[in-house]
Amino acid sequence: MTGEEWGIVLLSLQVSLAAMAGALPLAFVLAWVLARLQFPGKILLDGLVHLPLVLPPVVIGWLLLIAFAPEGPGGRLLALLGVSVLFRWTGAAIAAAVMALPLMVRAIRLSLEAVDPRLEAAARTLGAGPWQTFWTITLPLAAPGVLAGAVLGFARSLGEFGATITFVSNIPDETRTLPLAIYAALQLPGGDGAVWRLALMAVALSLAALVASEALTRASGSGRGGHVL
Amino acid sequence: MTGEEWGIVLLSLQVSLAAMAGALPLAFVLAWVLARLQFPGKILLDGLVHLPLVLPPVVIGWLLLIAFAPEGPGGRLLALLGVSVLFRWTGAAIAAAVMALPLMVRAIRLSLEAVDPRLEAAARTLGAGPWQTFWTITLPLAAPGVLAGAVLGFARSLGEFGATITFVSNIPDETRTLPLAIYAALQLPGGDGAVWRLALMAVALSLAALVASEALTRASGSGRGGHVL
Amino acid sequence: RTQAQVGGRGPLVLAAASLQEALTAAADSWARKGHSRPVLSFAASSALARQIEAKAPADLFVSADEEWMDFLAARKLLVPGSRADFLTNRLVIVAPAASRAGFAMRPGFPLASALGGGRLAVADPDSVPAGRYAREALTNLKVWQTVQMSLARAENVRAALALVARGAAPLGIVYATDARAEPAVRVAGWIPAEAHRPITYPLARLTTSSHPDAEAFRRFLLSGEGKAVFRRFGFGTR
Amino acid sequence: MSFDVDVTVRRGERAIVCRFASAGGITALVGPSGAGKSSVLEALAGLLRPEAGRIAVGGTVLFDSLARVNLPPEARACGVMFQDLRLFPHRRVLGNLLYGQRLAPPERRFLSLEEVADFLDIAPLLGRRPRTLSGGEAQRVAIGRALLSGPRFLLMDEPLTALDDARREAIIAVIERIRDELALPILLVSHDRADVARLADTVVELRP
Amino acid sequence: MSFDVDVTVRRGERAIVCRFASAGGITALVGPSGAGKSSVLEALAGLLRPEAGRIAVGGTVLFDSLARVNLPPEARACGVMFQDLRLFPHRRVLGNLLYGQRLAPPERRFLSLEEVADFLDIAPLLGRRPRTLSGGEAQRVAIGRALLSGPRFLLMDEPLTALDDARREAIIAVIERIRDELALPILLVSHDRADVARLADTVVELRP
Ligand SMILES: Nc1ncnc2c1ncn2[C@@H]1O[C@H](COP(=O)(O)OP(=O)(O)OP(=O)(O)O)[C@@H](O)[C@H]1O
Ligand SMILES: Nc1ncnc2c1ncn2[C@@H]1O[C@H](COP(=O)(O)OP(=O)(O)OP(=O)(O)O)[C@@H](O)[C@H]1O
Ligand code: MOO
Ligand SMILES: [Mg+2]
Ligand SMILES: [Mg+2]
Repeated sequence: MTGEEWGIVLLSLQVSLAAMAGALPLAFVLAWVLARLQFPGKILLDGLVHLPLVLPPVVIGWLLLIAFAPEGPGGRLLALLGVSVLFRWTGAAIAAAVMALPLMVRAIRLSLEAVDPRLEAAARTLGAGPWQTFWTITLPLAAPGVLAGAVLGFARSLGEFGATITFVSNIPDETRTLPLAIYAALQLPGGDGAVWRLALMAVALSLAALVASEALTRASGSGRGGHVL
Repeated sequence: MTGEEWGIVLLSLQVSLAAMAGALPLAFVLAWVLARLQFPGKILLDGLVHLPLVLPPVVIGWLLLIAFAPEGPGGRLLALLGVSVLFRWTGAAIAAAVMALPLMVRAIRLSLEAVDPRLEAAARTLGAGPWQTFWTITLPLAAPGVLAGAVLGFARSLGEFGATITFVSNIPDETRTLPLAIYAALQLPGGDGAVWRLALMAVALSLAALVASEALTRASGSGRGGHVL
Repeated sequence: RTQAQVGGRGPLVLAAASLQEALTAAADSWARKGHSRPVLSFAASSALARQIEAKAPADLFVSADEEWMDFLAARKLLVPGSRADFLTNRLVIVAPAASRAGFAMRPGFPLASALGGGRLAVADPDSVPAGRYAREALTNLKVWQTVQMSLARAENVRAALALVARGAAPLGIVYATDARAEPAVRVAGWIPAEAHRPITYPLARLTTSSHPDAEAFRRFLLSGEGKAVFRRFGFGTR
Repeated sequence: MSFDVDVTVRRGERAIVCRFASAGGITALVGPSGAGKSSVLEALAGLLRPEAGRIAVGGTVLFDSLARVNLPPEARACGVMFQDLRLFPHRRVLGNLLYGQRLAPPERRFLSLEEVADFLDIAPLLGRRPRTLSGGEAQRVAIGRALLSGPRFLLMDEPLTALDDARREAIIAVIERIRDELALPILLVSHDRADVARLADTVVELRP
Repeated sequence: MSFDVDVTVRRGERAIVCRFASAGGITALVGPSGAGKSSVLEALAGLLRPEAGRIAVGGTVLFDSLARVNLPPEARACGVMFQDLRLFPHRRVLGNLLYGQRLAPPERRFLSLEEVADFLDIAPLLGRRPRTLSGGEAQRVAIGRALLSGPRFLLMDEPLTALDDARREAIIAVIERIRDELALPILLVSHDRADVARLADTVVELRP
């Protein structure tokens, strides 16, 4: 591995972690709304959440570009905050987060729907308000889904290519993540060696994430089922 | 919508349904193995399943090309069967299935892990063998995950672009699915109108899938929790 | 940073993916002259043009075709007078290295029969510039009708090349610059340059450009020294 | 007045009507299986909203459909032992026991963890996951959790089934102590005539 | 010989040793909470593999660690009513009741759905989801499901708790009928001394 390749790996890690961490709370809220509330237009919200899955990534990248262009709605907002994401790693993280969102929402929603409302009711009688019940009962019981969502989101972010290159271009040290570097190497004759090396790094990163998630699962040892549900 | 665009929509539907239907059994088996068995190398299998998520789609398409090229292992095998998937819609379905697999496995696995083994034990005492128990208890109880996996897989297949174009290229009426048509339109200055029309069709298809899945969920009305788990 | 640099980052250059090697080499020789190294971003010309349209701040754009440059010019995103056609390319027919195929280029040459039921790998003629040139050439050579239904349309030239290199397609049409770099293929015939519009790569400075070196680097690329770098990679220059 | 209840609760197609007042002590709620005893308990706890009526316990109005009063469960301070126990599967026995205790204001806590663990004989189980408990063990943990939450009144749904005599006696002793020393209103669902005869100051019969 | 049991069952850190033989009729398994009664039932049903020992019922060897016999649960034909009921949440009451009946060979079926629904008084519940049942209703469905599976012997873990007197009597009547008419070996876990005294031909006490 060259020093440049290490830099790419670190950048990918940074972008993917940021995307995962940034998307997780939003994914949780969306999952909760979809799992627990009934309202007109729910199917539209569900459809919106699935959009990044259904449309080709380059289209999502293009939509992000329109949204975050200096004159776009997102761009104006960020300009007020003095931030720009165009051609920046933060933009790459946004692209990855958007693409990962549907996967995270689904996993979390599945787990939330499996939480037994009678346990939440029990917590209320023990003096916990709705928020306390959420933090101490609902969230821990949905932990398998949150963890699965985090792993999926991280892995998907590691592999994100089309939306990223379309939105924030392919700029060394800033937006050139592993997939973009792999794509660039693929374009080069004799780039196969670099392709394999970079692909292996991506695989190693995802394996590390999987090992970490398994360890977390085991540590929490979330005993499901059992007596007295 | 032109007649040509309708053809693209129908082809996309065909490819996505085939990918979803073809991947579902494999995804279920993988999910079951990952949820229920402990064996050395399990994390590697898990990593392998996540591969299509972690690597950029074009790399997956490239690997598929190597595998299914006339001289590749998969290509030789298919040649014996007198089948070729190169440049065929079946190849597009394979690419979509591979890309959708990790999402499907995760969703199904989450639901399988939430199935209470005590219910399976009860079925055994009532005279059901391991297979009968599986079909009558495990599978129906994991239905929410299977359904979520199917929806995710279908949606992901609808949006699949990079692996498809790299593996089976972009052949009208054969492999030119919605994302490929959208991409082609995006490449042209002034192609925006077609992009929007085609993107809307993709969104409509995915909304239809979501509505169908909601209806299925409601019909099965899978009463979770409740007394006497 | 890959290079110890005093002056910080160089200008940001957005360039068509097919220029990757050559432009990287040109940037290296520019940097060796003591300038801060330009930052190069390679992607499809269409993606880059849309980024420029969105006012993403970049300095130079090298497109793989004139149309996207026109698109930007119409939106007044190019610095007037900075646009120049500076590279040219040729199309070739490639075959796997082991193949014995060879073509004498004349109207109606037996391309379809040489495919033997296989497909002709090209960049998508509906969207990718290389594919559009190929269609134009084959039409003028009166063979388009015979192969039109047997195309393998790839996302870009390199992907078309990979189809041939992997034996998935018996023949392909790609840029000469791509063919010379891939050992798994050999050139089975040169498409006559007269058969299609000239293949040109235009270069221009962008109105969003703010880097003080941008204009100097543009001039370097257009200089004899700069063009020599591109010729090493098989490009023609103007 | 400890309990002052007059409610109509809907369950599926049935409407369960329940009306009683008790002067204090232990009130036994009896009736055949499916009569609606657990449903009434849920209404008292604030988990099931009655169609109409009024609920007051110890002088505090918890629900009044006319006055539009409907305290949320956490404001009612009722210690519930559910018929289906509802232990939290992700917390160990100790975590289950402390859950309500931590949330209760100190002045309402009338039993310490040690006392509860001692008379319910669950001290050896504190580190265990609920899933590994036997039926009777889980039942005792559920009772302990309700007692430790510092309730102002107790709702116990069949707390004495599935227990051996020694444990029954211990639990009955505590219930009596709570009634006598703390004067907490207690509503007890039981099918055991002997238990009801022995413990109850008021017997309310629910008919299907 | 109906039950001939001599097993050591491991549960967490404890080893439960249980040894008994009964000549027929109803065997009551008693012992304090946590003694291991449910664990012994699971071993008899084939759900928990004993560390060592032998289990024979009605002359058929179900488990023998020395002879390496270990019939799977579905080959043992035991009707189990679990302490935690374990109704299938995705099937309605009718689907739960028919689950075992459909799998049983016709010659082993000794009760019809109508009979069971009738004496357990669950006919009105057949279309309901288990989640909507009251505690006692769910218990009766669980008993019915075990009886309808055409078992060669019955294992019942606290089948009589949480039921009103009329229902208790009805269930006791069936249990006695099954004992007398069909001569099925029955193992009954109960904490109720009166029930045990009245029903059991053999009493086995399990000590913790
Ligand atoms: N979600 C529901 N839908 C329809 N009916 C319901 C629902 N929940 C409960 N019921 C019915 O309401 C009635 C009262 O139930 P409840 O649990 O209060 O009875 P119970 O008196 O506690 O009986 P048990 O002694 O058997 O526990 C029962 O007939 C039950 O089947
Ligand atoms: N998975 C487990 N891990 C550790 N200990 C366990 C596990 N399962 C059961 N035990 C313990 O084994 C002992 C026997 O449990 P069992 O359920 O057989 O008791 P029981 O006699 O049926 O009690 P009860 O009358 O309370 O239902 C109990 O002390 C229980 O805590
Ligand atoms: O350099 Mo291109 O945009 O792949 O023809
Ligand atoms: Mg009840
Ligand atoms: Mg037990």
